[in-house]
Order: sequence, then structure tokens, then C-alpha cells
Amino acid sequence: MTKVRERASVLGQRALCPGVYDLRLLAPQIAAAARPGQFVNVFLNNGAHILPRPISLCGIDSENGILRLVYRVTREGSGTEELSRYTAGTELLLLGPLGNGFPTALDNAAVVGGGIGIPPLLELLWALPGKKTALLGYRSKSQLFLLEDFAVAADEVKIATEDGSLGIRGNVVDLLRALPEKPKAILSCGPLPMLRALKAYAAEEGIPLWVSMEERMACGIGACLGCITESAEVDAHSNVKNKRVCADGPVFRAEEVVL
Amino acid sequence: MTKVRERASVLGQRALCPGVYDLRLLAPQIAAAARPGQFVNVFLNNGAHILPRPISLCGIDSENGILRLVYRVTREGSGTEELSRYTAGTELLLLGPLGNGFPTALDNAAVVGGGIGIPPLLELLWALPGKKTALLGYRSKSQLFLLEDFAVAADEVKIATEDGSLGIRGNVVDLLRALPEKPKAILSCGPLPMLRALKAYAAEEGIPLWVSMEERMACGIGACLGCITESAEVDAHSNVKNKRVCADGPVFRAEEVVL
Amino acid sequence: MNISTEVSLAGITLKNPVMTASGTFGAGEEYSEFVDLNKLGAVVTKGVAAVPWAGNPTPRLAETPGGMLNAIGLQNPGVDVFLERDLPFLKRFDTRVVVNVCGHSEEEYVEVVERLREAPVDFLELNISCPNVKEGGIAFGTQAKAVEHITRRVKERAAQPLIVKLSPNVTDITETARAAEAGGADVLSLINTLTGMKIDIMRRSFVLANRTGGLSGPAVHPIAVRMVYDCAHAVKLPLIGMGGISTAADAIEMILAGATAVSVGTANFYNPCVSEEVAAGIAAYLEQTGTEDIRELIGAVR
Amino acid sequence: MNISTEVSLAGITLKNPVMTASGTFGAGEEYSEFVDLNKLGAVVTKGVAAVPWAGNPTPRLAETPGGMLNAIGLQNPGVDVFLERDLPFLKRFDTRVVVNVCGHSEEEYVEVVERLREAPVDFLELNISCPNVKEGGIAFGTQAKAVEHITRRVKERAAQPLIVKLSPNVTDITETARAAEAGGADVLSLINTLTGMKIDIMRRSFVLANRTGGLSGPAVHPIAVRMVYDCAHAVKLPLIGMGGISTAADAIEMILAGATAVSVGTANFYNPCVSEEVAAGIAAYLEQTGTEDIRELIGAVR
Ligand SMILES: Cc1cc2nc3c(=O)[nH]c(=O)nc-3n(C[C@H](O)[C@H](O)[C@H](O)COP(=O)(O)OP(=O)(O)OC[C@H]3O[C@@H](n4cnc5c(N)ncnc54)[C@H](O)[C@@H]3O)c2cc1C
Ligand SMILES: Cc1cc2nc3c(=O)[nH]c(=O)nc-3n(C[C@H](O)[C@H](O)[C@H](O)COP(=O)(O)OP(=O)(O)OC[C@H]3O[C@@H](n4cnc5c(N)ncnc54)[C@H](O)[C@@H]3O)c2cc1C
Ligand SMILES: Cc1cc2nc3c(=O)[nH]c(=O)nc-3n(C[C@H](O)[C@H](O)[C@H](O)COP(=O)(O)O)c2cc1C
Ligand SMILES: Cc1cc2nc3c(=O)[nH]c(=O)nc-3n(C[C@H](O)[C@H](O)[C@H](O)COP(=O)(O)O)c2cc1C
Ligand code: FES
Ligand code: FES
Repeated sequence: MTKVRERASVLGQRALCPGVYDLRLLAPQIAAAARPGQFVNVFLNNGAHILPRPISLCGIDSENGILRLVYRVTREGSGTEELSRYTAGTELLLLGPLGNGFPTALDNAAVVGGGIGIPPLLELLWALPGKKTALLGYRSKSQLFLLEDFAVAADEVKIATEDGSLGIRGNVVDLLRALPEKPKAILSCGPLPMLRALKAYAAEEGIPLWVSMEERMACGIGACLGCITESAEVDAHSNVKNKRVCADGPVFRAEEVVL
Repeated sequence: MTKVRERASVLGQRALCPGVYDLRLLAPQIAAAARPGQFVNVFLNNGAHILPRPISLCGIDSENGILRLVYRVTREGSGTEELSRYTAGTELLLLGPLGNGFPTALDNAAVVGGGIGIPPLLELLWALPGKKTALLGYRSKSQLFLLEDFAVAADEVKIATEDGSLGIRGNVVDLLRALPEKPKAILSCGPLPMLRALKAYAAEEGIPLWVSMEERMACGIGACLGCITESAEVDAHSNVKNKRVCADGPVFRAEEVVL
Repeated sequence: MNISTEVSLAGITLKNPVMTASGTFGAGEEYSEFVDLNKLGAVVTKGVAAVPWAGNPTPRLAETPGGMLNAIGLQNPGVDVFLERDLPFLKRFDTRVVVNVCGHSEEEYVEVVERLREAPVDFLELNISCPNVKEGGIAFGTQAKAVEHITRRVKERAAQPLIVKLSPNVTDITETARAAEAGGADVLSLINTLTGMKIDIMRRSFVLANRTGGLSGPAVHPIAVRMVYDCAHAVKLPLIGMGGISTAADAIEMILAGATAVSVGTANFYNPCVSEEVAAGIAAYLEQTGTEDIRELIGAVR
Repeated sequence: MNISTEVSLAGITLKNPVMTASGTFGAGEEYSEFVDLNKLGAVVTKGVAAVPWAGNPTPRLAETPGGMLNAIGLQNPGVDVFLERDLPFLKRFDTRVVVNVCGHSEEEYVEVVERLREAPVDFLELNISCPNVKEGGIAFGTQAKAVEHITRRVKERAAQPLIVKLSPNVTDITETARAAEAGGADVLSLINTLTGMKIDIMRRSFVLANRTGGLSGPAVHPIAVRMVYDCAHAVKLPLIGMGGISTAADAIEMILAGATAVSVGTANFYNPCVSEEVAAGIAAYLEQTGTEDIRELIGAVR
């Protein structure tokens, strides 16, 4: 698995819903090596923003060398706001592919995503064999994104919204409980409270669960120890109960980490 | 004279010779108010470069709202290098028009420019009445720029190059000495040694001389006292022998300042 | 919602907490073309000395990543010109006036303060921390004993409430803060600039004629926030926070850390309208977060 | 032209002056995918303690304008793992190895140094200036007497030349520099990080779990250059300059100010290839300026 620093160029960008952007980048080297669940560190063309923005790969078109990133602008003056202004032709540096990625040899799996944790599950769906279900939690109907893509990639898509404006009113665990048949594995990405609820549910039901984690990053390659998450056991690399999200993750077996 | 902060957009940019760029900006408010010899503070879209780049107006098209800036990239990693990468459509902030500008009610004047001091003299030529001569000093034939524009704007153009590769080998004072008829006034912009030589020459010949000065700037409007130049007499504003290049200049009568 | 942006420093009310940082705003006139001075809590003048000062040779400015160095050297036209020209200008506006006072010696500081006794000035700010003047600057500002001593001497002769401006070039800023408090300061302001240096590798010389200069701008903001936080927990005096503020968010961060008011400095140079924008942005934040009184924010993060 | 980039620290030759800053480069393995470690003057490891340290809770990182804050809290697997895993890895390369040593107490520092007595390590770097560990950090690093004392105790037991790393959070860095010299240091390195703070105004809480963190990156470069310059004129020891170096030009600036070698830290995070690029860029500068020996540049601006 070789990571590279690649100068990518923006092919196009558009808003999917207020504050959520869909960015296509030409980055052939990274696209050739990347797997679902991996991410890239995006560097901005602005010396005030020196740290990377880790963004998951929502789409990997290795043939055409194209990466698709779907991300949320977090606030005014943020790096993601700056990124959202980059237009076709803008060049920027990427470091990637980073992280371990999701396991893909799982049949009858459910992918479970919440909010801005949804994008990486799209590429994952394409890689999973057999029947696959997508359970997606959004804030409300007015803040949907990628739904059409999921409808194509999954055999079944179920939606929960916080305000009940689309699908069921509730969360992704409610969706899981409502499934006629339990999935054989769950692969998830989303906010920490969602991951915690999933972990409790999966333990209860005895379903293997993988979670994709988030943490602030600097190096992205395991050297700075900035992005650790508490692990259940002493970790071989750190020799303490810390795992590096960037290098040991971002995807962990739920039992490995203390959520 | 109203200064404004205006969001300008790049209309186009090209290199005139290695390292010298010709930038056209749409900035109607500033273009409407500007006069020859004034400058704008150019702000970069990069939070690492917080200070302005003061650049003289090489062309002012008030009708179409277009400013022309001709500038040199000073070094790798500099703000001007960043500016040189901005392409059509890029937006950037300007503050201007700044400074006093050249006097223009002068007949039979010579404009005398050296190196990157040449650009502001072009717009000045258009504003001067009567016969006008341009004396331009370049490093060498391979580093010429704006020559064709000057040929159109001046009645006569004479060139000196340091290496003699075009025009006479020598400097602008040599060109002045070689003129068949002494000009009635000299308006100049260029490196300090050139301005010093001009001052000595003008004093000797009793010709009124104006010089456009350079200094590092922060505010550009006379508030920070960063850009001062030593004045011959105690200055009314500062109450010491300091004049502010941005607000009291950049154009001074040669006798006013200690070069 | 009815929101209040008023804050009080030493019993004097400011309509909002936004001030200008000394030396970055002249005496207000130049920026009045871009900012309605009536919309600011206070205008702080460039350092004023007993007699005109010529300052340092040029170059006086250098850019650094996300910041700048200055070595103006406290050029100023002297207190007489200030009283005749600058103060009357400022009095045309409905804003508080803070005079930043500098000197080469204790006597010179006292002289300025005495000249201002009868003047319509709201606060005096004692600049004992400018790193660019050897005699009057760094020596006073970094030693607790010296800070206490000069504060006391100036306070004795001051007719207006006294702000003491602290230097960040110290091991423990709470020591100088406590010293200023002990000396009788009414308010503390911080931070002044951090001493820095830039070298031109092609010319192999210092970029600034003065060799060193004071670092300011966004680059120093996290240091300033930390020092404001530390002082808020060490003294009882109200604090004016500054250092790299260029947005309302930066100002609110400083207030949450413990500042009662804030000053906007270097940011004026890249956005001449910034001080008014920061004031407006603070009001918008109060609205948006349902905060009725800005004073609820002061030191709210602990 | 035949140029020499060799420098010597405490009698040990480095092929070029470029080192990596402790804590930003792990123990070299991760970055060896991007950089040929053979092309570096030295690799400096993350702080190594006697026993494994878990470090601080997350968030440990924050971005600031032109810089960053970290509060890793010296997480490290302990000296045993270092000797078994990390050191053998580093010994595969033709570069100098510097072990950054940390501890909660003098005893712990001495313990690490003793464990390294027989190890194939070129230098020890005493980290007495990490602001993130209360016991072992700031207290030692900002008081001249404490610096001298710990330097002497560690030096007594050290088999390798001792680098003492200085904190910039001091009023006068030449005082701690002189203290380290008096205590027997062979080399000084500076600067460690400046203490900073960032507050999230929407959540109204500290961005870092540890509240404060160490500021590094381009933002601090002018402060670092000034401190290197000051120390170069205060002590006889060779200096390793660091703080915000991200280009060869930044490194040369530090060398002209008085550093014999330089470390590249935070810049690794935004350009994993930077350390090798800086080394190459220094060589190019020597060529371009007709400088035969890099040692001509050390402290050449005065
Ligand atoms: C492995 C991984 C994959 C991710 N994938 C996506 C994705 O596909 N789409 C998406 O919208 N977001 C994703 N995120 C979150 C995304 O990285 C942050 O929202 C983003 O970095 C925020 O940057 P900013 O410029 O908006 O915020 P700023 O506040 O300007 O950022 C300041 C610094 O903090 C870091 N930071 C702030 N919030 C986060 C966070 N939640 N996680 C990590 N770093 C943070 C930034 O990277 C930056 O270094 C992912 C995070 C990780 C760790
Ligand atoms: C009134 C005035 C008019 C000017 N007109 C022109 C022009 O028409 N064309 C042109 O090429 N140049 C002009 N200059 C010079 C131009 O401002 C500098 O070359 C430019 O600012 C350098 O910026 P940089 O990003 O390349 O250098 P950097 O080294 O990145 O700049 C760092 C800082 O120093 C300042 N600085 C560096 N050199 C100078 C300098 N010589 N003068 C003023 N500030 C400097 C920069 O503005 C910036 O704030 C003018 C200067 C002044 C004062
Ligand atoms: C150009 C310039 C001149 C300054 N002059 C003074 C001064 O005269 N008196 C003073 O107390 N502080 C002076 N300062 C310091 C500022 O008031 C302020 O404390 C510092 O710049 C930090 O704030 P900032 O980062 O917002 O600029 C000056 C700063 C700059 C940049
Ligand atoms: C994430 C991180 C971890 C660090 N860990 C250590 C450490 O373990 N020991 C140490 O002496 N310095 C440590 N430092 C300080 C750096 O070695 C260096 O002194 C400082 O960051 C300034 O250099 P820079 O601006 O190039 O990063 C650390 C810095 C960072 C950013
Ligand atoms: S980001 Fe540096 S270890 Fe993960
Ligand atoms: S640039 Fe501020 S006074 Fe001229």
C-alpha cells in the first residue's frame, strides 16, 4: 500500500444540499491505489491553513483517475469553506490513500451511515458482494444528499430523519431493529453517539460491527500521535491503550476501541 | 479623493518578459477615481501573506473600469509569485487609489524610468500635455517590457541598457545628458541609485524633478508610520523629518526628501 | 431580542467591547474614511510622548507567515500636536478615547500623563512593553518590580483611569499582571508584540533596519488567548484582550477567555473596515446564540 | 563547484545540517516512505521515557493561523520498545540518531539516559521544555537554576553528547541557554513550542482536551530566528535551530542567525517530503551563491 503526495486538479464541484459539496478531483495515482473506507488528506492553497482536511473517498474511479469527495462545510472561515470555492482547474495537494479501509468480503452486510458519515459507504457498497442494505440517517428532508446514488448501489435503502420529514422519524438503530432479517455484518460511519448506539445494538444481537472513526489529524500516516482513539487492549505499536485513527484505522472492529 | 476597498476580478494576465507580469483587473470604483502615479494595495488570497503588495497603476481605463498592473515577481515563495498564478476569474481585494500621483500640468517634460519603475510612467505619458520624451533604463535587451506601449504614448523614446544590448550602454542620466534639448521637468520612478543620480543631475541643471518612491507598507493610508522616508524639513503631519510614502507620496519633489 | 453589547472598564461604559490597538490606527483620522468611529467602543491612539519622536530607520515592516514584524520605534509628533490636532478630531465622535503613553524614562511618562490631566481623554494606556525602544520599552515591561514601580508613579499623577499594557515576552505573564495590579492599575491590556527577527538570505542582512521587530497578527492569536486566560485567573482587574484579532469570532474567543474588551490591531492593515465589522459580528453572535448581555461571555470558558 | 554541507556538533559530523524535530517524525519509519533517511543529517525521535506514556486525551491537535497547537502529552511506548523496535530500524540508515529524552522527574530522565548508555545512539536531546506535561515540562525548562541542575545530573550519566532543548516561554532565553551551558550541555536546541490556547466559540469550550497546547509551525519562525540569534551571541555551544522551518530558505535564515544545524518539524505534516527537500535546497543555495562550505554561513548575519 503506497501512499503518495499527489498534485490533483479540480474537475468540478457542486453543492448537493446547503453546505454539502461534491468534489471531483483528477488524482490518478491515488485513485489507482485506493480502496473503500480509505481517505485522503486534502491540503489547501492557503498558508493560514497548514493542517490537512481528512476526507473519505466517496467514489474511486481508478480507470479514469478520478476521486469523488463529498464533504460538509463546517463553519465560516473554515478550510472546508475555502475548499468549496475551488473551481475546475484549481490544483491542490493530496496525500493518500490513507488508512486501512473497510473489509469487503462480507455477504449480506448492512452499511449504516449518519450525516456526513454517509459518503464513504457509497464506494463500499460497490465493493461488497451479495445482497446489501443501506441504512441512512439524515437530519431532515431538506438536508438529503447522495440518496439517488445509494438507491443504485444498494439492494435496499432505508432512511431515518431526526424530524421525520422523510423515512421514519428516528435513528439508524431504529432502522436496524425494523429490518425483517438481521444483517450478517454492519459497516458504519457517522457521529460518535450513533456509533455508540450501534455498538450496543450489535453486541446485543451478536452481529460483527465495523466503525469508521474521526479524529483531528496532522501527519495522517501514524507518526505524530495526534489522532489516537482509546483501544480496549494495549496496542502493539503504541504500547499503551491508544490506536492511531489514521494508520490503524479509520475503520476498527467495534470491540477494538472504547467509543 | 476617496479610497475604497474593492473586490476586483482578474480579466487576464500574461508574462511580458521572464518574471514581469501584465495583469488586468476589473475594478470600476478604483479605476474611476485613479490618477497617474497612484497605486493600489493588492491583497492576496492567502492568509500567510497578510500585508498588501503596493503596485502602481500602469494603466487606468476609467471608462471600462479596468486597471492594468505591471509587476515583477521578486522571488520564489513571494506574494508576487502567488499573484502571478491568478488566472481570469480569480477575485482579489484591492485598496485604492492610494497616494498622491504625479503632477500632470507640465509641458515639455521627460519621464525617466528604470526597471520595474517604468510601468507607472506609461499612464502618466497619456496625461501630460505637449511634447513628451520617455527615457527608459533596462537591464538588457532580453528583459524589455512595455516598449511598444511607450513608443505609442511618447513623442520620443530613448533606451539605455546596462549591458548595451539595446540603445546606449549606460543609464538614464546618460540619456538625459545626450538629449539635444533639456526637458522643462523630469518625472521619474526607479531604483534609489537612479533617483539619486537624477537628483544630482537635476540640481546641477536646475530642472524641476519629481521622484516616485518605494517603501514597505502596512496600512497604505498614512496611519501606521511604516513607510516613512526622510524629509528635508520637519513635516507638518509627523512633526519630525519623516514623510509617509503612502499618504504624502509616493511622488515627491526631489528637494523634499533625503534620498 | 434585545441585546446589550455594553461593557464597563473602571466604571466607564463602552458601547461595545471593540477598541483599536495602539499604533495600528493612527489617531483615527485615516481610518475614519473606512469606519464609522461612532460604532467603536473606543479608539486607542498611537503612543504619545512628551516630545516628538522620529522612530527607527526603515525598513520598519516585514511580513511573516500569518503575521508581521514592525519596528516603528514609537514615532509620534509629541503630546502638544496630539492635544492640538488629534484629540479635537477624536472628540467629534461618540466613542471613548484612550491615549497610549510612551516614554524613555519614568519622568517622561509622568510628563505626558500630567499634560493630559485636564484633557478630555477617557483612559490612559501605559505602554511599557514596546520591544522597539530600548530605554523605555522592554526593560520596564518584563520585570515585575519595575512594572509595579512605574505603574504606581504614573497612577499617582494620572487624572484618568490607567490601563497597563503587558508584554508577552515573559516567562509568566501573571507575575507582571499582578505587579501592575499591585501598582494601582485600573485595567490591563495584553498582549503587545512578541520580539521576532527576519533575515534576508540573498542580501545576508536583517530585513528590518532595527534587526528585531514586534510580531503581531493572526500568528500570535493563540498565544494571546492563553495569556488573557491566565491573567483572568490571576488578577481581579478587567482585561482588554488583543493579538491577532481579525474577525468577530477571534474577538469572542478572547472574551470567553476572560477579556472584558478587545482591540483590533494588525487586521486594520488588511481590512480597513475590520473594527466596525468585528463590532457588528459580535452583536450578530449574541443574537444568534440568544445571549442577551455580552457580559455573560466574559471568562465564560474556564 | 565542490560544496560541503557537513557540519559538526560536539565533534560528531553530520552530512548536512538537516534534522527532524522531535515528535513530528515518529522514529522515522512512517516518513521513510516519503524521504530517503540517508539524505538527512540526523533523525530525532519522539520523546522517549522510561516507561510507556499514554499522553493526553483527544483532541490533541488544533489548527491556528499559519501554525498549529499540539497537546500530545509525550505519548511514547517507553525506552524498551524504542531499543527493540525503533532503534534497529533507524540503524539501517546512514544518518545520525538523536534520542529525545523525557521524564516526569530528574530520576526518570536519568533512567532513560542510563538505559541508552550502550545503545548505538549519536546524541541525547533533553526535552525539559515540553509545555504539555506539568511535572516534567515547563517547570524544569523555564528556570535557569533548574535547567543547570538537571543538565548536570543527566550529563553525569550520559554516554553520548547531550543536547539541551530550550523553551521559548521565557523572558530571556539567553539565561536558560547559559544555565544549560554551565550544567555541561554539549549542544543547545531551540525552540520548543510556545504555549497557546484555542477556544471553540460555538461549543464554548477549549478546542484541546488539555486546554493549552504548544504552538509550532511557520507562525513562530520569526520568534525562533530571534531566539537563535540571541543565543548565538550568548553562549559558545553550537545550536540546532528550529521553529517553523518549511523551506530551505527558512533553514538558511536560521543558520545565518547562528544555528549550526536545523530541525524541520510541523512542516512534515503538510509536506512529508520536506526534510529531504530542505537538505537539497540548502545545497542548491550554496551552489547558487558560490558558497563552498556551509560553515561560512553559520552566524554570518550579525
Ligand atoms: C478519516 C476521516 C474521514 C473523514 N471524511 C469526511 C468526509 O468524507 N466528509 C466530510 O465532510 N468530513 C469528513 N471528515 C471530517 C472532516 O475531516 C472535517 O469536517 C474537516 O477536516 C473540518 O475541516 P474545516 O476546515 O471545516 O474545519 P476547521 O475548523 O477549519 O479545521 C481546523 C482543523 O481541525 C480539523 N478538524 C475539524 N473538525 C474535524 C473532524 N470532525 N474530524 C477531523 N478533523 C477535524 C481540520 O481537519 C483542521 O485540521 C473526516 C474525518 C476523518 C478523520
Ligand atoms: C508605491 C509603490 C508602487 C510600486 N509599484 C510597483 C509596480 O508597479 N510594479 C512592481 O513590480 N513593483 C512595484 N512596487 C514594489 C512592490 O510593491 C514590491 O516588489 C512587492 O510588494 C514585493 O512583494 P513580494 O510578494 O514579491 O515580496 P515579499 O518578499 O513576499 O514581500 C514581503 C512584504 O514586503 C513588501 N515589499 C517587499 N519588497 C518591497 C518593495 N520593493 N517595495 C515595497 N514593499 C515591498 C511586500 O509588499 C510585502 O508586504 C511598488 C512599491 C511601492 C511602494
Ligand atoms: C505597526 C504597529 C505599531 C504599534 N505601535 C504601538 C504603540 O505605539 N503602542 C503600543 O502600546 N502598542 C503598539 N503596537 C502593538 C499593538 O497595539 C498590539 O498590542 C499588537 O500589535 C497585537 O495586536 P494585533 O495582533 O491585533 O496587532 C503596535 C503594533 C503594530 C503592528
Ligand atoms: C505534534 C508535535 C509533537 C512534539 N513532540 C515533541 C517531543 O516529544 N519532544 C520535544 O522535545 N519536542 C516536541 N515537539 C516540538 C518540536 O520538536 C519543535 O521543537 C517545535 O514543534 C518547533 O518546530 P516546528 O515549528 O518546526 O514544528 C513536538 C511538536 C509537535 C508539533
Ligand atoms: S495524524 Fe499523525 S498519527 Fe494520525
Ligand atoms: S503604509 Fe502605513 S503609513 Fe504608509
